[in-house]
Amino acid sequence: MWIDRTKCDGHRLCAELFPERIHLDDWGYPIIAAGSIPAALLPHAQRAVESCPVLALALRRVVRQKAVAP
Amino acid sequence: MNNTALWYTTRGAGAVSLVLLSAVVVLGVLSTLRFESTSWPRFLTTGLHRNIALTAVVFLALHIVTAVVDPFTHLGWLAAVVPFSSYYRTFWLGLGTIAFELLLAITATSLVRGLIGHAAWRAIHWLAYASWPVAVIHGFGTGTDTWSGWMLVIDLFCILAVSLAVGTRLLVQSPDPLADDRARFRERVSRKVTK
Amino acid sequence: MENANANDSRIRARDAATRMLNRITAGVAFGAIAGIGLVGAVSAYTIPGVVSSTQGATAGASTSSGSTSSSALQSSATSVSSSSGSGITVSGGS
Amino acid sequence: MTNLSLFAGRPPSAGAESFADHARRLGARPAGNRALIDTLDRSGLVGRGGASFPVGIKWKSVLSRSRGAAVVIANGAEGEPLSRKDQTLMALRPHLVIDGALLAAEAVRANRILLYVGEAHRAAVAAMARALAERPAADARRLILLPAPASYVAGEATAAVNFVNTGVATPTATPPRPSERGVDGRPTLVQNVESLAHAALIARNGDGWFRSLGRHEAAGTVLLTVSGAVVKPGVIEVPCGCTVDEVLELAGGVRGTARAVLLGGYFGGWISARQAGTMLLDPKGLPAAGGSLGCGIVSVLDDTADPLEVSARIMQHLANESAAQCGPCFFGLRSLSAATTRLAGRQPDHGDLPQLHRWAAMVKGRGACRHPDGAVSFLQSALSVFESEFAAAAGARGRKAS
Repeated sequence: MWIDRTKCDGHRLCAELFPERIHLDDWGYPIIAAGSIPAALLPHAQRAVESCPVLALALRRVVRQKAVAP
Repeated sequence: MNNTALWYTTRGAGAVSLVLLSAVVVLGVLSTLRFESTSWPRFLTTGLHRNIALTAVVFLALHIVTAVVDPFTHLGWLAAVVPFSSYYRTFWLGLGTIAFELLLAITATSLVRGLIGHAAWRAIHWLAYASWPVAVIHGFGTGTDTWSGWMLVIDLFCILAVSLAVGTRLLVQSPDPLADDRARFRERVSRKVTK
Repeated sequence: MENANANDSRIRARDAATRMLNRITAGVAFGAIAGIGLVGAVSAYTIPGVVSSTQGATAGASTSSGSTSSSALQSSATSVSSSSGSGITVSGGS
Repeated sequence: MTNLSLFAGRPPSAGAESFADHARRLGARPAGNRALIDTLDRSGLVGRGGASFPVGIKWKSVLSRSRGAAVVIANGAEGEPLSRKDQTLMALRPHLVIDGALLAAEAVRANRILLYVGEAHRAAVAAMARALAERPAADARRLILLPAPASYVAGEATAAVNFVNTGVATPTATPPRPSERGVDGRPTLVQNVESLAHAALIARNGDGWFRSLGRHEAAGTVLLTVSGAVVKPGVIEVPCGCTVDEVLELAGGVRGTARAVLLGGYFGGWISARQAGTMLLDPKGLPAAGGSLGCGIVSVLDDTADPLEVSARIMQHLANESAAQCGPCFFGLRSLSAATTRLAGRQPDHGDLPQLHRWAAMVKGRGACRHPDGAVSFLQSALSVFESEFAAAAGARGRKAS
């Protein structure tokens, strides 16, 4: 799960919809747990992404960490 | 379905759509105000806004289809698509067509919000503030039941609810807690760039 | 431990609110269908009282087009006469 | 210093080197090409803007996407308040920077070069403008001087790109990185001016020469800004791999007794004086030793200053420099700065010290750019180096404060 911090305005919907992986910091901005999201939680993750009023969230397929282009 | 039933359905669906659309506008405004309580999370507001909007589109479609197929008004499909092309009550029906087409634009762009980006979506979503009043005027102008007491009550109730919501929205400053500081900083690091 | 509990309660709140969202949506949809019926009934009942308005009269004419229901017929009977000669009435009758 | 390379030639008092002097001293500029990138790779040159990223790798990744339409931004914004080295370099050796920018453009096949120079650095802007005028028309046509707004984050790579694109010098989220999609959507190389100047010399003298300048396995020289409690503060060029003690000696020695050294500037961190002395100043090696050369700041704190007060002032500055784009950065740094200030004033709220630790961990990694991370690692270094001072301050009011 990837977030564009410059877009996020702290609407909090993602934390409401995906408490399994997202909670809020002391100022109301989401803290997203690291790591990939198991298939069972994917619908919730998707709902959180789609509900973001400012489209700050995105789901990215996990790619094996590639070294910077040689 | 006989023609009387069609006519009543048109009127009923029209009135119901007005109520639904007003609810959608109020919910939309509430969501920008970031309304919430312990038993009412924010996503409930936006979720209802979305669901009721889609419901409203269905009932509007019913309103339009029943009006068009009603042999009495003789509207034809063209009038449902091209504003002011109807022979019957040209002006008032034209407003209805416009309101519906704006609503379709708003709905369609919302469904593909992820593809068109937030800025474009938001710009188009502002049309809601045009679509709703046009729909209300259409209702007043063409509504068969406009001057019956119960319809007036519905109309006034909808107008009151929406103006209350919009008024609050105008009075409350941006709920984004970063807005002011961000604007100040951007001002500080902005220059005219000639490349 | 405390954290896990807080998380559980947030998950429960999410699920409860989601159910509420679905219930309200369904309620609104059914309410809207019922609303059409109600509006139809009420307008059918109230129209005779408001024929003085030209618009009400014109619309009332349409109800006459194929209807045999008593109240509608009654109302249309008066309204057609009041707006006879208009193009609309002609089309309604066709 | 024996190993001067960037500042070889006439002394600083002579002012900016003219194009004629520059050409006479160093000879004609060779062409930039793919072979130069390999040479830079072998030279071990890493970026001097703060992140210490290998220059050869960066150029290669831009070249791979370039298609002849890449953009080069020579980054001389230098928004770090304690740093003077970029502006000094541009003021004294502008043609070295321009050579480096031209070489980079040729090597990554770019057709536009922007010289992004902090508008507050008047001498540097003037010297660069004059240097451009001295250049042959063929060179000057490809170069544009672009004054950068005076702000800490304006020098961040995405902020520089955003400034060129929109006129607003605020960072943007990555990906895409500038090397992928930068100015006008084209691959963009944002390189610090000192790195470019080094590249201009490596192109002439080879990678072996550059490596031989350094000590203890480190390659080349580095510009440092020495400040604080030293006799002769200023910008100096030293071989990479020399010790902090050697640097302080070059700066005329410490005034009084050193308590700690701020290494790498606001984005680096405090190191206790005892530990710092023998540390090797090597951009690649320092992180392993728990330090960071950052953009080359060495600032000495003597034992008469209050380290908490100095740290609080720096935190206030960093909090004010948040672009207010990302909530965790803006509110986090504001909270951290306020709590640090309360502790420095020996008037802490209940639980300020543990709260600092908690917030620091909470903010880290949660900005679009690295501004909050830098501020947090600076604070964490303060919390560890001045642990006893912080503990005493926390106990100043209310026994249960920590």
